[in-house]
Amino acid sequence: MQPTIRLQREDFDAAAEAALLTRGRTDVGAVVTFAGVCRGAESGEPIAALTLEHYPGMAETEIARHVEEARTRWPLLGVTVIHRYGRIAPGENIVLVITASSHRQAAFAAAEFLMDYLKTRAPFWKQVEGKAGTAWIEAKDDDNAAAARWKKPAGDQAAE
Amino acid sequence: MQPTIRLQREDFDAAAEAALLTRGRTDVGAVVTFAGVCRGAESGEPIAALTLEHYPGMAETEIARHVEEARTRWPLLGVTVIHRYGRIAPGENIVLVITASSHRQAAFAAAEFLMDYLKTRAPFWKQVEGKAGTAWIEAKDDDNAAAARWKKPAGDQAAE
Amino acid sequence: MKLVYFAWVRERVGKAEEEIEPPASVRTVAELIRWLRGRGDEYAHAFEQAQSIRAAIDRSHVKPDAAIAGAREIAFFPPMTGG
Amino acid sequence: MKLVYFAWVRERVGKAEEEIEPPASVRTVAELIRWLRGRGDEYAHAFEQAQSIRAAIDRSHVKPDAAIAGAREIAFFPPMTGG
Repeated sequence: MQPTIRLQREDFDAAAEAALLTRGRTDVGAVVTFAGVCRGAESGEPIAALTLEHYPGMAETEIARHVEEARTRWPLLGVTVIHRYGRIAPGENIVLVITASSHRQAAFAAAEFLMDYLKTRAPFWKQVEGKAGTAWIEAKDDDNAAAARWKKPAGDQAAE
Repeated sequence: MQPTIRLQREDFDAAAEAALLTRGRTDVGAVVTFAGVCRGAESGEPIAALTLEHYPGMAETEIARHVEEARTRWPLLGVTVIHRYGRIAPGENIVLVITASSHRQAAFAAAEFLMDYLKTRAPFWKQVEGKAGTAWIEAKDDDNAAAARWKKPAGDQAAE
Repeated sequence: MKLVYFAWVRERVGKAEEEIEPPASVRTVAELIRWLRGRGDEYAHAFEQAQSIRAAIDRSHVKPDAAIAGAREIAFFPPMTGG
Repeated sequence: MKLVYFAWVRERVGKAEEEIEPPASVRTVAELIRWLRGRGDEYAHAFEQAQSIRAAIDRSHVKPDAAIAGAREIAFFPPMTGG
């Protein structure tokens, strides 16, 4: 399995990406697709757009490393991660994670793991454009708590 | 929010269904799509097809009741459940669950809750067609264990 | 009352549904299953393992001790395997 | 070595990257941050809250006590907010 990992300015086609993961094979029983969408308000204030900055080079490498970790934890048959950068208007897609597996538990767990990772450790930063100008979004405690779920105790390699 | 719940013989278009949940609104931040696909083997034996039988009338009502339960548990902005019945070949879709929310945790949890429910309590039965004829698939312990995760403490629970 | 059968319960009984009138002494789902077993070999076979049979009264899941009085439609089927 | 800055660290420093040559006494990321603070008001402002700054050496996350010897590229940025 060759994972698809892309960082791009342009939008993505979630359905076309999911179709690529299952085409011509009959071992996939479960496909989980997560699409992250730009909301029209942040902390109760309407926003005009988000701008996503990233660290080119590091972002790709770090995402690939976490996709590999997901593959060692769960029996995945396909993984796609696409993260946009640049200016993104409310209602537009930001991020896509697709996981395919024989069984749903692995597909769900891997998709959540990758999203928790992208929210907290992948080198992306979101800036909002609002009425009062621009502001950088602060990291959220509950995202960090979600990511901490996946930490393994030292020495414990049990899958799932 | 009016959930979409359909039982049908024909295939579904996951992308079109997901687009319906988000079209024209900017409060959705996360869309989780689960597609269950017919695998080409069951317990290691190749299969020609699955046939899904269901209890018309009860299936719709029961799914609707569980969608309502999901809506009381998580702040959902949209839910779609489509379950096929009849003969389904390997590689074809069986079931679709889509959940939309402002935040990903609610969307993921509700999609898993609904899938665990559909696997264990919705009145559907799968029969496999293999080389040695047809056989009914038996309920799986790990599906029951997955569904039991969502049980509320006694006293807070609907009659089973 | 109407009985409906699904999956291998339907196959073993040999029909998808039927009208029955059990005696007044048959008060619960478990008692109905015992009574059905006495109706012939196909029923005895379909209901031989009561713990593998699920039941619904008027399209709601019920347990074996549920009363059948007033039921319009009682369904019997194996554990569900949808999704 | 090359320093690169992102998000509000970049905005406060006023540039996206630069070449620097810190003295040999600067051995860790934390020491580099202290040294950078002395380079001017913009650096003092960007690095005033060291606990809000994350660092990467050659594109891998590192902790403040990481040694900088041999680093080609050191990045400073706020906590990540992708996804």
